[in-house]
Amino acid sequence: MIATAWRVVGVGFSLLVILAAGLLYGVDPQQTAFGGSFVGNDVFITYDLRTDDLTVLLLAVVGVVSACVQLYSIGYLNERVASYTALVTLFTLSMVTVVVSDSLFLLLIGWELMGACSYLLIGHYWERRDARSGAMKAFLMTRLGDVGFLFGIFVLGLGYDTFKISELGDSPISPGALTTGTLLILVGVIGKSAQVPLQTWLPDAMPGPSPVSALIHAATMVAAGVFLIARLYDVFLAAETTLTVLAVVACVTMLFAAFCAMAAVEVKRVLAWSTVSQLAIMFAGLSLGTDDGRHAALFHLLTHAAFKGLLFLCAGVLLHQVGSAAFVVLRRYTRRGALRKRMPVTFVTMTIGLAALAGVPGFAGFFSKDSVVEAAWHHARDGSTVGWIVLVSVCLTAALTAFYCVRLWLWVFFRTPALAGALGAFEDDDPMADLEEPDSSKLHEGSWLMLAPLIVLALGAVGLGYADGLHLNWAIALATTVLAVFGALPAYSLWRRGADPRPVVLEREFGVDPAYQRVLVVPVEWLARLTVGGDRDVIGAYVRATGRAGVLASAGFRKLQTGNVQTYLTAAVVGVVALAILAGVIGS
Amino acid sequence: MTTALFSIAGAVALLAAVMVVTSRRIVHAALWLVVALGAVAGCFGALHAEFVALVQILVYVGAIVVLVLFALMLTKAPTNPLPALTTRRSPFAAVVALVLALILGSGVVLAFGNEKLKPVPDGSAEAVGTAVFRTWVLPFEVLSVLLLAALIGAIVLSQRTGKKGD
Amino acid sequence: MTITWTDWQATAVPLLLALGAVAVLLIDGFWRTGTKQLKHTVITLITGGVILFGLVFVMSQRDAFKPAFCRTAVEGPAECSLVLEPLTIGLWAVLLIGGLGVVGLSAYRLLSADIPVGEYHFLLLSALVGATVLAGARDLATVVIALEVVSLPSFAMVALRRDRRGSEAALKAFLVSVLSTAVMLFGISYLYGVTGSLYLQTIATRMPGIDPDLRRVAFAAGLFVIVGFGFKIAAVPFHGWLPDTYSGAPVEVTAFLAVVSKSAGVAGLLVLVTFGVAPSGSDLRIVVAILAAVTMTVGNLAALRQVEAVRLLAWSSIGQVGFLLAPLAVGDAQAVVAYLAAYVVVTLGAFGAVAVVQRHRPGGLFLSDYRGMVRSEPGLGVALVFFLMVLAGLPPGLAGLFTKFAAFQAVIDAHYGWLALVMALNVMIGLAVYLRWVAELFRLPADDPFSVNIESPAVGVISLCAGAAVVLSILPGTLFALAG
Amino acid sequence: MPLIIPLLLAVALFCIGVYGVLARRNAITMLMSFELMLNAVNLNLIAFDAWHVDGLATGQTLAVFVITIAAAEIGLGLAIVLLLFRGHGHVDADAARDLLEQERGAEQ
Amino acid sequence: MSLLLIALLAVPALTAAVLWALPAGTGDRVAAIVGSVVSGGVLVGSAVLWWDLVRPHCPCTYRLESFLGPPPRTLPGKIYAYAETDISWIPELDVRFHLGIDTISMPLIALTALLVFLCCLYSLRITPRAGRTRSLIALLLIIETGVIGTFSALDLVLFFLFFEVVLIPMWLVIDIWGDEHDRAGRRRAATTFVLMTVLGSAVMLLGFLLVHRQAGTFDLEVLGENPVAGGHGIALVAAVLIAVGLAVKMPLWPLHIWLPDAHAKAPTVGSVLLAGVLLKLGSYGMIRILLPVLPDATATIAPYLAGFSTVAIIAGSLACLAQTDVKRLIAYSSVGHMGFIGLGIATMSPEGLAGALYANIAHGIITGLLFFLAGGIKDRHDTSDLRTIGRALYARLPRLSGLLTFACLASLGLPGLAGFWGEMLILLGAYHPGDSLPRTTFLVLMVIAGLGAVLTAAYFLRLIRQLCQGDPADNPATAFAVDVSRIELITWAPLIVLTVLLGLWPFTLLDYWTFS
Repeated sequence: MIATAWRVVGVGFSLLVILAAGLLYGVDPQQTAFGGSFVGNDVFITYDLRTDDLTVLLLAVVGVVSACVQLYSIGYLNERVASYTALVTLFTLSMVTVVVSDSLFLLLIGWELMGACSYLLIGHYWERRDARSGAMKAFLMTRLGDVGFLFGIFVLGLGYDTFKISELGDSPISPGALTTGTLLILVGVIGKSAQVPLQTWLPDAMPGPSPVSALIHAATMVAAGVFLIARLYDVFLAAETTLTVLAVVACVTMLFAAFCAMAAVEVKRVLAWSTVSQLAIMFAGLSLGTDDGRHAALFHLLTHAAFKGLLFLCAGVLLHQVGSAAFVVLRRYTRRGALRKRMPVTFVTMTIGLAALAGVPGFAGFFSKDSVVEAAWHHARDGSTVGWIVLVSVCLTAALTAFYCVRLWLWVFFRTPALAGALGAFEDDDPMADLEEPDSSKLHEGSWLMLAPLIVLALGAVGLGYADGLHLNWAIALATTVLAVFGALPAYSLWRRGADPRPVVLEREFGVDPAYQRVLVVPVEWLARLTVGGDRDVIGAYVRATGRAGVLASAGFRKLQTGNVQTYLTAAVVGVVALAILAGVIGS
Repeated sequence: MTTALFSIAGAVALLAAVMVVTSRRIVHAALWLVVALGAVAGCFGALHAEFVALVQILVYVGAIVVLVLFALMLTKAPTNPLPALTTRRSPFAAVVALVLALILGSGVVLAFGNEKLKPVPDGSAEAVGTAVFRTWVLPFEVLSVLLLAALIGAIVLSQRTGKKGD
Repeated sequence: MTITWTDWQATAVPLLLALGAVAVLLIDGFWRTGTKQLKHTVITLITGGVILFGLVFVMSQRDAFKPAFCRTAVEGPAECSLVLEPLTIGLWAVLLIGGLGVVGLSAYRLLSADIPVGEYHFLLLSALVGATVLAGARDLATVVIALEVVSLPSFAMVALRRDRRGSEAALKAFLVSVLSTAVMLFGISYLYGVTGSLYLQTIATRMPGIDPDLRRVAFAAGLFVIVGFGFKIAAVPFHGWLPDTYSGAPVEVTAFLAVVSKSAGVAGLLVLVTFGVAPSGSDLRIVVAILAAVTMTVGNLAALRQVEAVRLLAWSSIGQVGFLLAPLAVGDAQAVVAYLAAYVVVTLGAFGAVAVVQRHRPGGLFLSDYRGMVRSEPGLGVALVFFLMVLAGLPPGLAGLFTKFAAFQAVIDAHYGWLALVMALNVMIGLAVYLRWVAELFRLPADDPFSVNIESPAVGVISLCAGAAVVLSILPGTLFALAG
Repeated sequence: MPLIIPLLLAVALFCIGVYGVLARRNAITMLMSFELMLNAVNLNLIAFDAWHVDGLATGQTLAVFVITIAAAEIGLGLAIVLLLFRGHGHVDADAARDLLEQERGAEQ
Repeated sequence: MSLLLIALLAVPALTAAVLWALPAGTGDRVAAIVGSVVSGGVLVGSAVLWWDLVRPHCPCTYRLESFLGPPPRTLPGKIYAYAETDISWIPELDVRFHLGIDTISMPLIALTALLVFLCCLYSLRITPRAGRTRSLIALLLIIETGVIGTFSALDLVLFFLFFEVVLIPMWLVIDIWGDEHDRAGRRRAATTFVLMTVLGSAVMLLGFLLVHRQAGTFDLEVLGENPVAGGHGIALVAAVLIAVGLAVKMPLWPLHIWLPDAHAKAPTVGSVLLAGVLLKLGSYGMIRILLPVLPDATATIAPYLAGFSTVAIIAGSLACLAQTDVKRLIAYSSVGHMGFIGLGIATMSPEGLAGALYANIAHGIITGLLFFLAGGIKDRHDTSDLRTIGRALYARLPRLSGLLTFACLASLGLPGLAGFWGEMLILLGAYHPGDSLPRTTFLVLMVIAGLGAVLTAAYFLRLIRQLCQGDPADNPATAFAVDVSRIELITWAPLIVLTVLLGLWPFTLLDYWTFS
């Protein structure tokens, strides 16, 4: 009953967001303030709302994706529905707050509330150890970034003497403060969008329910970082250093994540790394510091929301129907082509999604990525080193993306022609596991409530590429396509040979996570024990020692109280002598 | 003349005092006390405080020491030497007393080392009596309360429990 | 010198008390017909009446300033042996209230049966005579004699039960006291030698002008005199006799020692320090301050682990003396008198409660005998808690809090920062001491909770003390108005 | 005559008295030592009286008072000692130790 | 209105006296009802007082905007006291019975009234097993008097007096109604608490007396107008003494050692009041006394104060990470949060102060809620040890653990909930400290405090992970464990609502603290 009510509320709210996006479309940018107060004389904290193109775009994305996710969840989830739906709705609300806010503090509220919701949603299956730790990690890493974000707000807000986003940049600010402020904001963005070096939480957040992954980790929350930079673009434009840093971070991240995706053996993990990589592409676009770049980034944000949402939902169907999204499990079904046959809709939509991700010409991802490449090219042509770096990185990433998309697609849905079904490609630890044949007869397509969103998003994944008007730079299109093919071919050939060589470095994801564990977590735990020990054995010891000294002194004085009056007399006379000597000392 | 007289009496007093605190026989100690007090009375006399000297002899030698001797008898004090009359801490006590003597002595010497005194005969009973009844009326009155209270106290303590009142 | 009307007025209270003492003795000695109860009651009433009359007289003389037994000096103002002034009045009020309380605690059926009633009250009144004279005394001869008048009857009272414990307790107190008298007299002799006078006022005026060579002797002499009082009020390290004597004496006498005898000592010391021996700026005040610090620390620390109620009160009273010495060291008579007044009232109450328990519970010496008293005997328990809180100086015992506060203020205003810190530390230790007892009182009752019919005189005295403590807590100004 | 002679004698007597008080066990001998100390006081008083040429005889008067005090003290003191003897059967001051605090395990 | 203020002080104390005077046979329930009614009345009274305080008075005291450029950044100096009572109490000691409120103290008074009311309400149904509820209620009411008195005292001595009033009642609450399994432990905890606090307040008193020696008055209004100038010498000593005394109460590292034990051993209502209200006495004292009376000297010690506060933040959080006892953990979290408040005060900036005040309120509400929840868990499992309670509370007590999660999120400073604004403003204050303070030092401290905020999140998440999450199969539900009962819901609801309201709409409160 409560669950149903929440479902209605959730879906209704998503639709409301879409409606709002529709109503606000084309309206002139405007801001409105409500509530506020002075703290001291130069800090004025307010709540403000605003609307402009960016708002409308993000509202539309959020609304559609969340509506799809809400609907999908009805079919997907049937336990702890109420809390889940409520949290998803709250999450949507937070994202909407971020999008419509014109106050840095209001934005921060939405921003961190998203973090909390994502924490709770990732930990939805709190019985599972990986879900617990993943949730915790996600929250802590994003919060670490958020502290930087908060400090950035301080620096910028006090520098510009306002905390209203629309008024930032209106007044002069010292370059140092500007750079510091934007860099600090960037820290928050990096945390939220899982860029290097705060990237490790996103892949670990995958134990959450798939629709949540679709909503949070593909379309909205991580995209909030991109949104924020786009929102504060005027400020960032003035801070060249920050943009350079952003470019470097983005380029490193996109390659890093793509490499990691190449070695992941679980569908959702591949998708997670691809998300990190694609977000980096958006950041790369933003880091160019041109309007083209910003436009391209937002375009990619839009298409990415569609196809990544789609892909996660598809993975969700696999998870829901098969029970796992690990390659090793899925391949047992694939051996007889069961997945393709029994789940045609999923197969088709997932193919579309992967095509869009890989940048197959005609699909949405192709266009948006090309626009980023084009913007980079234009910038690079103007003599910008950043432009060159971005250009090269994005092109390389395009190839890598094609590789892991094809790899995923082939290994999941097609039986390898290699001998013995490429025994040992994924079953390193248990070679016999492959021999057990799962009962594929019970496998069937998901309910229509789950499939309908897939179809909607698949349409988006195809059609959104044309939303921006078709203007194709043929040279670039050709180049990226060739790169994609270059990436796809090795994947195909490896699959043909039934081999999946995964370099250890990649499989361990460059060892970043264990390194963090060693460098941060272990010392902190050690320090924690030290602190408790210090409290108990040092500070506490002083207190206890004081108490014990009191008791000891008490016992001592009791001992002195011998009951022998001559002791008392002696003590007294000695006291007199001592006092006399003391007085002599004082007197002279 | 005065000095010589005083010195002799003082030496006797000192010797007797040492005997009082070191003698192993209690009764001997009490008798040495008589000597010491008498010698001190002699000192008073040498300083021309004849009335005080007289009171000293009367009250101390005549009353207090007798009282002490009575007490010794009542407490069945033995007349033979007692090795345990002084405690084992007596060397320490001696050190303490010596230190005190050194401090006081040096202080006194430093302060009064060059002073001379010329005893003039004003220590008559009349002078003291005048002082008592002219100037020191209040202490004198209070002293009477003290004597009465001490007397009653001593009496009541000497009575046997429960003998009185029921 | 002729004794004037002023002299009579100034000595009216001690005189009255002395007459009362003699009267009590005579009644006890010659009245053999009545029952024991009647006799005891009559004696109690007479003693109480005399003290009460003295109290009324004192209150009527509130703002008087009457020097008595004066002698025109060669130079300067007249030298007097006794001065009736607001400070004296305040001290007398405290002493008489204390005495009255002790009389109340010694009413029929409260006083231990083997104590001779008449002599007890006679000695009590004699000691009060000494105490009152001491508080007003302004010359060293009077001071030392009055002090003896306080002391000797008290020792007799300690041994008044005439048993093993009592005699031992009396002997200890007596020996220490005699030593202290000797030391003090020795100091006085030097003071006389240095200044040529026994009048405090003259000593105070001549002291600054004396020869530097003599100054050292004067200092030592002052020290000896103070030390003599240190014995009486059991300042550390001259305190050894106190716990033994307190636990060996009958409870009523212990109360007397803790209240009247101690107050008299403090009064005498106050008079000495403020008027003569240690004028403001004297190094002797540092000595007193050191004594204060050592006394409160040792007293409170030693009280920390005591398991007997009386011993705990004994040690804690040493601690309280330390607190009294602190404002005394800086010559703040007002704070001293206020502290003393609050201390007297609640100490009486506490000893009253202890007496009730010891009377009704054989061997009930220990804190554990008070277990659960707040429930089993609520009135007594709550009153005792209140008294202890006043002693600790925490709300709800505001009387104690504000008197401690005044002590702090005096010390701080006199720039004795270190002493104030020691006092702060001792507030904590003191609280720890009293909390142990309070905790026992609040614990769940033991198998045989303490619940008895308390004699009505005891109820009266304890309630009066509690009432007075409450009033003083609400209007602490009264305390500070005592010494005007 | 130098003032210092009686003063030093007084110091000596006083310290001998202190030694006696601290070293003697028998309560009566302790009392005797006290008398020595009080005599030292008197000696001081008389000497200073003579030194000051005190027309009021303050020192002598106080000396008489001290003698009286000593008498009162010794009277009461002997009574207490006798009482102790009745209870304990001896008069050794350092052997009267009944009032030592009793140990009790009641405290947790 | 001054009568109302006095009534707020007197009524609880008198009720306590009446409760004790009642015959022993009177049921505990009656006592709880009486306590609830009276404390409810006090709550209503404080609300009325608040309303009266903030409604516009004529002659109107509206602040006129300065047209001559930005006014200087100022701190609370003058006290515009309202509902004033000013009677000479002990003229000899220069002590006055001077009460009054302003916008700084009023919210704290209301918070006190609210928490005491909720505690009484809670005691209607849920009481510690040992001891009589009647006395517990009476002690709670006495504590209420003491705390409201401290918050409304305008005389240093009166402040000290009320400061001490709460000690003995709290000691009794911990000692008698505390953890029934550990008698020696609760005695030790209670005694440590009371002794350390007494020492602290005695030290504080020394500072007050030094102030009096310098300024000749104890009156805060007078002192606010004529502060003790000078940042060294006596003024500095006084400031150090007062700061140390208040830091014990607050408590600041390393004087916090009494706190974990006291909170862990106290009964639920005791912990709630201890954390929710009593700790605020220290921070309030710093804002009310240290800053206005000794501004220069405070500026001298502010960097050290800030440093210790920051250490408290980090140490408190780290200690939480290694705790195995729910109540101890929450207690240590208070150390961290009070460290934030100390940092805010030490910045001596309007932002930092507003943040400290806000954090005071928020911490009172959130930690109150946390201790209620921890008490609920402890009552159900008869222990507060995480290892014994087991995991997967989401499965066993879904509502309770849901609320716990909510409270944890609020406590770790999640924006949108009450805990955020205080910490945010404090950090802002540290970014922008008072003019006479070394900015670099405070920037470093700000960064460290920010990391402390992350650590705060870490230990709360760890708590949720160890307590709420986990495999239900390994931790089967206990039979008697019922989820949130009605009385609990009623008691906790106001706190939950306030947490959300204060988180979403901070402006009402912030508007009170304009400091100019």
